Amino acid sequence: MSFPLLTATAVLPALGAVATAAVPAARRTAAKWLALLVSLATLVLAAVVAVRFEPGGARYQLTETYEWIPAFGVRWELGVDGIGVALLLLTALLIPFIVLAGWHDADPSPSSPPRSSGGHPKENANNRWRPTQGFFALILMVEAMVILSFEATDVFLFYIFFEAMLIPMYFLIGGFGDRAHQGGEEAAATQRSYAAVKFLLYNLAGGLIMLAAVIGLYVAAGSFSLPDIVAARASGELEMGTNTERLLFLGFFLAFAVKAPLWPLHTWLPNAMGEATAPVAVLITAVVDKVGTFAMLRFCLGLFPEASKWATPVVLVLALVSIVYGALLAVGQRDIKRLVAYASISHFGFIILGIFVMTSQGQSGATLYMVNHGISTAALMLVAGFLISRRGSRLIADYGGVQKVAPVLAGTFLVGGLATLSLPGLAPFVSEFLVLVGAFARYPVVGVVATFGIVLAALYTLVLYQRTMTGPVKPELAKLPDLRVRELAVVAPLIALLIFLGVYPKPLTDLVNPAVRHTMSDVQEHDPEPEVEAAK
Amino acid sequence: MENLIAPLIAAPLLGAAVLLCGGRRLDKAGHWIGTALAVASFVLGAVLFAGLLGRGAEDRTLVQHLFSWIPVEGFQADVAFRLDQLSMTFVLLITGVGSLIHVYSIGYMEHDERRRRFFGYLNLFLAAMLILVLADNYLLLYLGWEGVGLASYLLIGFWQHKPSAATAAKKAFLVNRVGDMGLSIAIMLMFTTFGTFAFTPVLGSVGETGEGTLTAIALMLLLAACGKSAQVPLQSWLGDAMEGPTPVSALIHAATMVTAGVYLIVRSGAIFNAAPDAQLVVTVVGAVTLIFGAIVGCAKDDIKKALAGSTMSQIGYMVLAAGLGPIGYAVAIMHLVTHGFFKAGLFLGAGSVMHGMNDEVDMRRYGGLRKYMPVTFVTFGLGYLAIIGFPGLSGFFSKDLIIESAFAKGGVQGWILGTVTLVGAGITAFYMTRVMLMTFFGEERWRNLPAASPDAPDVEPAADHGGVPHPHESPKVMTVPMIVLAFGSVFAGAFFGIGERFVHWLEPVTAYEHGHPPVSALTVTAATVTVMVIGVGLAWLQYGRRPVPVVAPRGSLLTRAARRDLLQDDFNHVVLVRGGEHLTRSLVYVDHTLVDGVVNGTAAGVGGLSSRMRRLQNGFARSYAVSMFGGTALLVAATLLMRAV
Amino acid sequence: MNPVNYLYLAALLFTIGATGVLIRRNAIVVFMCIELMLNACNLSLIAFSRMHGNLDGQIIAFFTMVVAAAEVVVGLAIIVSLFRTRHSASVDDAALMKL
Amino acid sequence: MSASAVHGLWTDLAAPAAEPIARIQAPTIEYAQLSPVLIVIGAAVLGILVEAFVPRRARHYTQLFVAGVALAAGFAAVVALSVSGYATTEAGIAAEGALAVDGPALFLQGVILLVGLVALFTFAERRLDPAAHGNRVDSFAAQAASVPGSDGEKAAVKAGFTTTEVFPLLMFAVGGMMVFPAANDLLTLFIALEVFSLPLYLLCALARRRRLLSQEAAVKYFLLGAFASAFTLFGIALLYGYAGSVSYARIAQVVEGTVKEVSPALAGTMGNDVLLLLGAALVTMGLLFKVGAVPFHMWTPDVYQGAPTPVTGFMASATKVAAFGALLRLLYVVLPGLRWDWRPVMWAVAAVTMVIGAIVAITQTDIKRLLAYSSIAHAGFILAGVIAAKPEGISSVLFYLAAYSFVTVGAFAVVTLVRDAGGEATHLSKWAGLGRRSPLVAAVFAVFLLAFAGIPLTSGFAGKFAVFKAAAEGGAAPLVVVGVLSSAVAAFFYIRVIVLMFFSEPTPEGPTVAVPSPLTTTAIAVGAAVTVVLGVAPQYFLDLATSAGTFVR
Repeated sequence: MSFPLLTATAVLPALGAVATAAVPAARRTAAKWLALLVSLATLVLAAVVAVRFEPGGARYQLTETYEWIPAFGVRWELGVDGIGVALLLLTALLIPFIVLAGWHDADPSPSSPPRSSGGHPKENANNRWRPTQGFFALILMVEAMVILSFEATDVFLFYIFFEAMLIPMYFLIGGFGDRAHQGGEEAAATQRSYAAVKFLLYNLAGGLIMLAAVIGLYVAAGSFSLPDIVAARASGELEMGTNTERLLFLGFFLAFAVKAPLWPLHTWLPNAMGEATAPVAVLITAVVDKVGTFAMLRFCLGLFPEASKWATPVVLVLALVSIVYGALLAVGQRDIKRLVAYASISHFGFIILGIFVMTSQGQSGATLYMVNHGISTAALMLVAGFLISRRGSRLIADYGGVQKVAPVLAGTFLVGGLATLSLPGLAPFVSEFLVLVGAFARYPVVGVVATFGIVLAALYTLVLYQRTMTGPVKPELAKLPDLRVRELAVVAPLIALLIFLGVYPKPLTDLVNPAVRHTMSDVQEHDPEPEVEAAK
Repeated sequence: MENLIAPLIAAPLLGAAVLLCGGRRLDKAGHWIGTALAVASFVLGAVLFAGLLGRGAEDRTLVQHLFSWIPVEGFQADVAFRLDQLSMTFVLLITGVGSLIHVYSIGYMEHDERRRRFFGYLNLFLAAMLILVLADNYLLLYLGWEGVGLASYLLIGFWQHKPSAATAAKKAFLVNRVGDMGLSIAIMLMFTTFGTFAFTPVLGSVGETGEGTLTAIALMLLLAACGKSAQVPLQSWLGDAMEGPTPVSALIHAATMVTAGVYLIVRSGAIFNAAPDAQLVVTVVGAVTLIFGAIVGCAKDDIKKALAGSTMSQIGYMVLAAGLGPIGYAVAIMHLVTHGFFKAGLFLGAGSVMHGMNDEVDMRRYGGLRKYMPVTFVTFGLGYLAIIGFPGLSGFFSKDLIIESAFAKGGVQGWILGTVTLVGAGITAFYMTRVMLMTFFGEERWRNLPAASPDAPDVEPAADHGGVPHPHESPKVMTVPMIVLAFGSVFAGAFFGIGERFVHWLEPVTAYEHGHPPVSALTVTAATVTVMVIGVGLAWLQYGRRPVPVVAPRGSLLTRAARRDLLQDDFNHVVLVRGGEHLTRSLVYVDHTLVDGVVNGTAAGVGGLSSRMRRLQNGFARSYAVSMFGGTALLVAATLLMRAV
Repeated sequence: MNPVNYLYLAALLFTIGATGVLIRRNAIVVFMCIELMLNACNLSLIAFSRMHGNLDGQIIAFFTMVVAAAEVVVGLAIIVSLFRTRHSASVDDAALMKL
Repeated sequence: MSASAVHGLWTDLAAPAAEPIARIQAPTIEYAQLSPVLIVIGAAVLGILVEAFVPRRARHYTQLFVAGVALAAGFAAVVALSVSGYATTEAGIAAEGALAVDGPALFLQGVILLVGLVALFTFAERRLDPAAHGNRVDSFAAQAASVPGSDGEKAAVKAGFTTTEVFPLLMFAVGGMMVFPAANDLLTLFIALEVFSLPLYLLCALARRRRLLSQEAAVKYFLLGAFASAFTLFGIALLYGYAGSVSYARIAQVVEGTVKEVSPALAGTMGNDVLLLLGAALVTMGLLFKVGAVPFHMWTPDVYQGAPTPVTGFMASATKVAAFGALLRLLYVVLPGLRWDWRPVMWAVAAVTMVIGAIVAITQTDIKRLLAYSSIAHAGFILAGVIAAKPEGISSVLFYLAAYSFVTVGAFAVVTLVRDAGGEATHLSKWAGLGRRSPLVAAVFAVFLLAFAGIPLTSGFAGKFAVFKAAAEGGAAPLVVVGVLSSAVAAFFYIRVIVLMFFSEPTPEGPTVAVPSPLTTTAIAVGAAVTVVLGVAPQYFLDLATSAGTFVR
């Protein structure tokens, strides 16, 4: 039994979370550094995983299997395919930046004396409420659970962490809201808890319906092990009735569609991203939501190929609606973070589209999209966060001419925006174009409609940039400081990565292609042949 | 030798990277670095050109395969470059004119504290443009295509503190995006049809697929071309693009980028040849734009906007020519090159004028400047003669060829197109003469300017420009490039045209075939010259003989429409902008009330149900007992019923 | 006579008792109605015991009596304490907790 | 009924009379197998004696000691029995067929004993209330007989009286509850029911604060309980009438028609299914009343709110365990032959219970009432497992009960800590910002709430999954869907409390969190520990439940 690498990647941040939470109240900075170190160490482990993983090799590698709850047929069964590795890397990569970006977000604000007991000086003395420690501990806890849900090849195991990650997320959203809020601390608090509850209820409802499906799956398949079930289905020794399969598919898909989020189940995202601090917003959209799309690719298609095909038309339509609808709403937003949220909804539409057009370009594109969208949104959102924390407002109208006073900030913001509108040469272009081609190859109309998304993306991004960064400088912004070293350290690597993956995505595609081949064989689909076999 | 292609692109790219990431410490040397790298890439281009000349006409195609860009199942996109006569021509044009304009900018942007960044953007543009013309497949071309779009966005909006500039930049990018949609759809079509989008296989196997597909592809490519080359209906951005610094207008919006559309069409010639319907559309678009641009050019008082209109119209010529098929491709490119010379020269001249006139752009506030800036006057004048097709100068050769080819299209189409091009030539002569006269001749209107008068709100009070200007000649660093370009605009045409040197050079790529106009070439030439003279005469009658009012007269309906770009902007504003705003606003409402409302409604419903059910819990033990009793009764009844059924 | 009739009687008594519980206010009376129900049960038990000819039913009846007695003890204790607090034995007065 | 039958009857009765008296053989009692029950009941009796003879000052500790030791010993006995195989292989009927000593019985008795022990700690807590006149006071009335607010009460308080009788009462209740799921004939069932009900009625009335509510709760609980038990008894009578016996095995045989030597009378009644169905329905109703299933649930909120919180905790957990145990045995041992009749009905009951419990809870404003409704919803979930009518059903229910009871007792223990001037601050608005005041307590309570909500990695999830899985395998898929939907609704109000505790600013006059003695601390700690352990590593306990999952007949 070799070293349980995958388990380690998850256990490390979990322990880190506990340790961070245990740091005494006074030693706030220590907690921050601890969290940062842990996240970096996790990144290292993830890198090791990526190195040990052979793209050409077996479908699931570095597998580990321990009995956990035999009574439920649940095993601690981990394993990664290319897609898993890619997303594992993304997660492990983003968390350090999130930690670094959120460095001061959870410091007890001087204005409203420590977020604890409303003005009890006596109690503040022996106040045991430690927001900072909690904040970073929760982030690490989320990381651990997300990583596990990327690694789990046991449906039940996946489900457990899919659900459990809601709780720390919920506290992150509800407990550490965006200080830059119109309407004072009171309004902020109510809005925040509304957003948190909305987030939790949406996802919990989806998750519980999925629970029914999970149970149903066990009744139908007698096992939770994804590889076993897939193999059994392929070999035909496991027969699900058509209706059973469809119902189970719906149960799973619903949960993932809420998480993803797919129109019309998306409305929790803008609230959550708007109210949460920028790093947490990144955590939501760049990391946690990816679990949803990832799960569609791995579980919906893997477990219920027939039902997936059956549902494809509807899903495609919903995805298209998400793309256009999200983009249009992004244009209509007055709040920077909500704008980014709707943009993300549009992008998730692309991802889901890529997954369900059932072409290898589409699915590779979707997978790359998950990674690239993670990075690009992180870049854009974090810079936006830095901007917001400077001005103390989220309203686009409160900005203008920032480019003049803080050129570096504006520049990075622009690059993030260009990535969001998937400019060729930046990573998102590769994935978006693959998705479009993949879609077009099977459903030309769908492809064309989706292409409108790129125009709208340009619209909302450039409008945002124009209104905030260009034009005459607003007097309140005259003294706006440019990016600090810490902030630059967050943004620069992300941008570098965007450019690199845009010019040379080969490492990623090499990782993903075999996995996509497997998925395609799961759903027994082949890419449509080109009309003429061009003279190569 | 093909290994030189990558460095050719890398040089300006490096410049861009260094200048943009370098930070303030490079402010001192920034412009020199930029210029040096631009020149370097020109030198490399020259070397390659020499190399090509050293080869036989047939194997003048170099391919450099760098690496595999996006390797995915059944999808191959490589970073590979292809240098043939066509791209070579462009390389020389881009790097040559580019370098000149770099030099020019050193002087022009001297007082701008963000000069380093400006040069960074210029280098970025060069790199992107080179990628565009050197790409070996359509996807990589797309990369360059959007790259130049980005550079143009950054440069148009270079003076971001001016809202007008920012808006113009955004507009340019968005309109181009619409065109890009066309390009990406075209690429998808190629992929699904041919399984690839590299030039050789696609263009090689055109014959194996139906005309319908090809027409679709061609039209999509045309859409892209319209966006980039400011052809109707996507031309609206070019006028506003003049918000950018003048060197930018010269390089990007006159000489190089806007001609990318022509390049795309010529490059995809094989597809268009197989899709005659599409070709017809191309010619129509070209013809319409030709007239459209010309008319706009006649009405504008802003010197740069007038030139922009002319650019539009000249590119219309090229597109029209490209639409003619093998007869026209080479001709189109030839006009493109010559136009590159004289239009760049004209813009630089305009820039020089503005430089000397405190950035005044309104020609009605010029006049009689020839004494004050002789070099500018001469170079500008040569460019002017070239563009109106004065016999012997470069414009004469290229435009004349286009007109011939138009007639040579044959049949009714031929006659129509030919006439249009002729008329266009006339109008060109008219508006260029107008510019010439208003700027360099007549009384010196700038001496006594009126204050802003309510009846003419578009007239800015002179105070804005720092009192009465003191027109003066620009420094050497600016005049030298102008001189060089003027040189080009004088002799390039003859050099290319005599003995059809140019078309033969391009023949291997664009398969030139000599057109046979229904009337002899001589007649056509004669007609052209006559029309040109008429145009000049009319212009002189209107602007030479009588003094030009400082405040623009109200003018005829057409004039007023032309001043507003023939109302196309208003149309866009009403239909797209307003409509879009309404759409988004209503959608926001829908999202909040409907989509969200459903969920909140459900929640509220459950809550209401809950509070209604609570009332049953009325605290009276006896009512609890009743419910128990009733429950028992139900239980019993149900059990018995179960047995009954 | 036919023991079945005793069952009918028992059922009748039981119903009367139940109805009493539902309609009477005084806690004591309600309680007595419950006792009546218990006795109805006893009656039916005896009847059945007689029918089946074994003694189980009668034995249960004895147990029931004991239980009833115990209930009286507990019940009266509670009711009386309530009465002393509120000076009323009406079950409807004791309705502080609701909703 | 024919004359001949009467004659036969006469002879039957006459026959034994002829026999010599000496031939009556004494019943055989398996003391070893009954030891858990005997120990607890014995301790209860001993407690009474303590009340009689031990001086007042020493009573509290003596009682605590006696009860604690007894419960521990009882648990030890249970463990010993199950280790020596009575849970599985040796399982058998004891005490002349009155009690079953088998897996479920022992498992549930064990659970009840542990819960009783934990509850005992909360009963004995004397640090929460401020000391009155220098002597520590627990949460029970100084003198139950004294009128609230009267001079008598003041005097009692001054004299430092405490109702130490609660300990024997608790022990009796525990004893009854232990017998309840083990009862193997209807008579024992009924007696056990009364034995654990009557002490509870009394305990409800003994609150120190808010005595009016307490007494009202007692009255309601008593009257309705008695009402229900009357129905139960009538049902028992009818079943007896149908089968001519109260022994589970016997009745089951009759129901399945596998009985030998059918007497003519039996033949007469056997044919009469109305007796059977009516009786079965009434007995079931009695049990449903105890588990608090809709529509027999209405006593739950009032009683839970009014009773002293430690009692509520004990009642909420232990009663459910005992009652569900009895229900399981009734349905699986006595009425399996009737499955096709009761399953659809129970389906309906379960569904309605889940839904109503969850929905009504949403708008509650009192934490104790909230938990009451949540307990109703949970009763529905457990019923879903009961309905499975498979071995998995039994074991899953056993596990759920174990998990649920500890969460509940722990949660109520936390409730006792949050206090303001008027005693416990049970109104939700008072809980605002608790997480800011004392993160630890709030966090623990949050854990309990999450367990109630069935979030993974808590015992609540494991249990919920177990019962739903069993139900699904038992072909009750729709019920599972209803279940998950209502748990989605239920999640809402658990979350609401968490929001209140953590995300809303504390009110200046908000409650304080009393620092408890080790007793309550232990209680809460145990609850939390079990919650987490059963959530993360439930395997051992699931195995236990599975191996204990077969009834003896």
